[in-house]
Amino acid sequence: MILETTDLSVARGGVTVLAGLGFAVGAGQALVLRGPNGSGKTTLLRTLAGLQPPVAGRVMLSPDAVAYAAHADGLKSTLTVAENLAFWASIYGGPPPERAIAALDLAGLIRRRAGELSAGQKRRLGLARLLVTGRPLWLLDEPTVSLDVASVALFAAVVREHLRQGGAAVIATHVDLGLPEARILDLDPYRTRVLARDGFDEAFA
Amino acid sequence: MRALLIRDLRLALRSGGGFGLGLAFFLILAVLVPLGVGAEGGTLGRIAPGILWVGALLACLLSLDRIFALDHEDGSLDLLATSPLPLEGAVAMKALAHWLVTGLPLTLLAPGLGVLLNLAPPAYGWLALSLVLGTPTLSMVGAFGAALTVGLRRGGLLLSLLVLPLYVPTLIFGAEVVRRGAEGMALGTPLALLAAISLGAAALLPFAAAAALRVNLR
Amino acid sequence: MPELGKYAGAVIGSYVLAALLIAALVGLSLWQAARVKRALAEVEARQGEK
Amino acid sequence: MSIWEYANPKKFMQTSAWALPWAVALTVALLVTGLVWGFFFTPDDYKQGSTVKIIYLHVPSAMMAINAWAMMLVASMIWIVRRHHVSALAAKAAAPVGLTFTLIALVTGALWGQPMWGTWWAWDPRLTSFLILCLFYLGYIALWSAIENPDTAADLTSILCLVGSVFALLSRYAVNFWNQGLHQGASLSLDKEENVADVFWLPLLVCIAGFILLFITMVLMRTRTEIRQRRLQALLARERVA
Repeated sequence: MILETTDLSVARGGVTVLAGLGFAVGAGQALVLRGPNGSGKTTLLRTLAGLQPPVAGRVMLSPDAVAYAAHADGLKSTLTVAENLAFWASIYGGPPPERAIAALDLAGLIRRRAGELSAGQKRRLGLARLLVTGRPLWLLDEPTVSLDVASVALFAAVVREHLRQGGAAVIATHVDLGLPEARILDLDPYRTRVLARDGFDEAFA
Repeated sequence: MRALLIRDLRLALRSGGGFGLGLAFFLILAVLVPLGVGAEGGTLGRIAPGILWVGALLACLLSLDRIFALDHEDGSLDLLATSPLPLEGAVAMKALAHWLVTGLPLTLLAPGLGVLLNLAPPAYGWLALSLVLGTPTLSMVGAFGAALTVGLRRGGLLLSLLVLPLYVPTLIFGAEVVRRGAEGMALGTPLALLAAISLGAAALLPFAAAAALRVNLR
Repeated sequence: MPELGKYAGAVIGSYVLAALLIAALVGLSLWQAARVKRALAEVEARQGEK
Repeated sequence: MSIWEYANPKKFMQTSAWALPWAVALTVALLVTGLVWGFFFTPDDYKQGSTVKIIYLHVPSAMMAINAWAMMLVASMIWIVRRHHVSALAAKAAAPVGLTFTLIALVTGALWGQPMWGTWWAWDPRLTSFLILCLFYLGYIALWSAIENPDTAADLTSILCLVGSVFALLSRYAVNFWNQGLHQGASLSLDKEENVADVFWLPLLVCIAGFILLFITMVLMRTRTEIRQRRLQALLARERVA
């Protein structure tokens, strides 16, 4: 298993939003997280990425396995497409950017500054970053926002290729990605609206 | 690590504004002080070490909030925190980048402004040396303050309030070196202490700043 | 009243200012304490009804 | 039974509710005794005249201004290591008290300095150090009030307190180095009581005890308020969730 959780609870702003999550993602598998806005998809992904501690339960994964892609792409608008990718490639020590550029159809844009790209092009650049990390587990938060139909298909192909090479992905999304092989995890049954106990609500009732 | 340094330097150069403003502020200050104090050379020469050091400090303060705020806004701070780069290293590199684009130019500019302020001739070398040794602390302490206030609206003003008291030892020793240099006195002690503070800050503050960043990203 | 001599202003001033500062701190703390206590009682009563 | 039980909010509220009236009574008794004794029943110093009476305010408040920061440092470390909420809240509660003591020390120092040194403000190392300490308190309080999430605020202020302590010490030595001042050396430390004649010494001791108790009382009271505030927030959050 690349990622495994047991009885995981995550909190946002002191409120436990998801509890009792136990799932495993192995090599070649993709897990799609579904749930309405505010159900805790982003919170769960941030917890898996290690940005915030879980309220309860355990996340088992190798910290060297994760590449996280958030709502914001983390692009520098004054750097060119090539420079943005090269930066992340050298931070992760991953493969050179050529393949990523080809896979997400960015070849015509590499000399442009990221600030001059359209929203969809920026998103594609943000996703291309995943390929230069060389990490097996992708944690993707709404990856298809502002992508057109053709780009969504392009992205699905990229994910499928990643899985075929033994990678894994956890994807929070509303749209159909065209990845029929992906398992779907509906977060609704795990939703809670319990305050995370910090001892003050019951302190001296 | 080097990639992050190069990226930050490139960003600073391309975005213009921000970091250049500090230098312009320093220059303006050196012009305004004689206009306010009077052109009498003796007075100016006596207060020049202090003015130059205070000016360098304030100029440095101007661009501090940019160290992390920009990366926080566009999401790259989250990505950096989940990257294989240790956050402590990232903090140190960002502080170094900040120093290279503010502290270092300030150091180079300061002797020129010393002329405007009628600084005593023997003090020029000491001015440059004290700034070289002292301004890295300003950047490192500033990075710590920026890490504390990174997620806050109106963090800029708070940042100044938090950071200025931490600048006191550096300011005192730095200005003291220049003052003693101007008067031809022995200045080994303040110089050594200035360097010691810089080394201590560079060794320890990245850990404090990274801890603060992790809390803020939570 | 003791004879304070020429320094009366400084001495009495010190005592008055220190008293004012302490009074301000105590007053502020008491006011905050009362306010929070009242607000908490209100919310507790409201939640107790449910 | 371990001392950490008092870090439980409920236990703390119970214990402090019992202790607070005693602390208030003792504080008032000691402060009134010490200050009345010092103000009315001590002779003038042959050199400083009646201004010697200011030391009954100046010395204890200066001591407590530093001790309050030390207490905040300890409380912050307890929060970082053991995550006891009460500890973090006690540090928060102590900051305005420490700031008040710092201001009293500064004001009385200036009033004492005016007749003695002929100027309200001298950039004397000790006065300067207190001015810097004042800035540290202000920054600490401002950081607490700027952050909404209470646990985040507790973490960040604790880190600031730790780093600030190191720099406060550095500043102290830097300032000493920068200007060897006019200030008297420590006119009292417990083993050097011969520096001050008994007539001044005894009421001063009472005043010091009074200020220590004033600090404890205020911190207890303010910590109680902070705990109630946290409980209030928790209850309101529960209402929003329900």
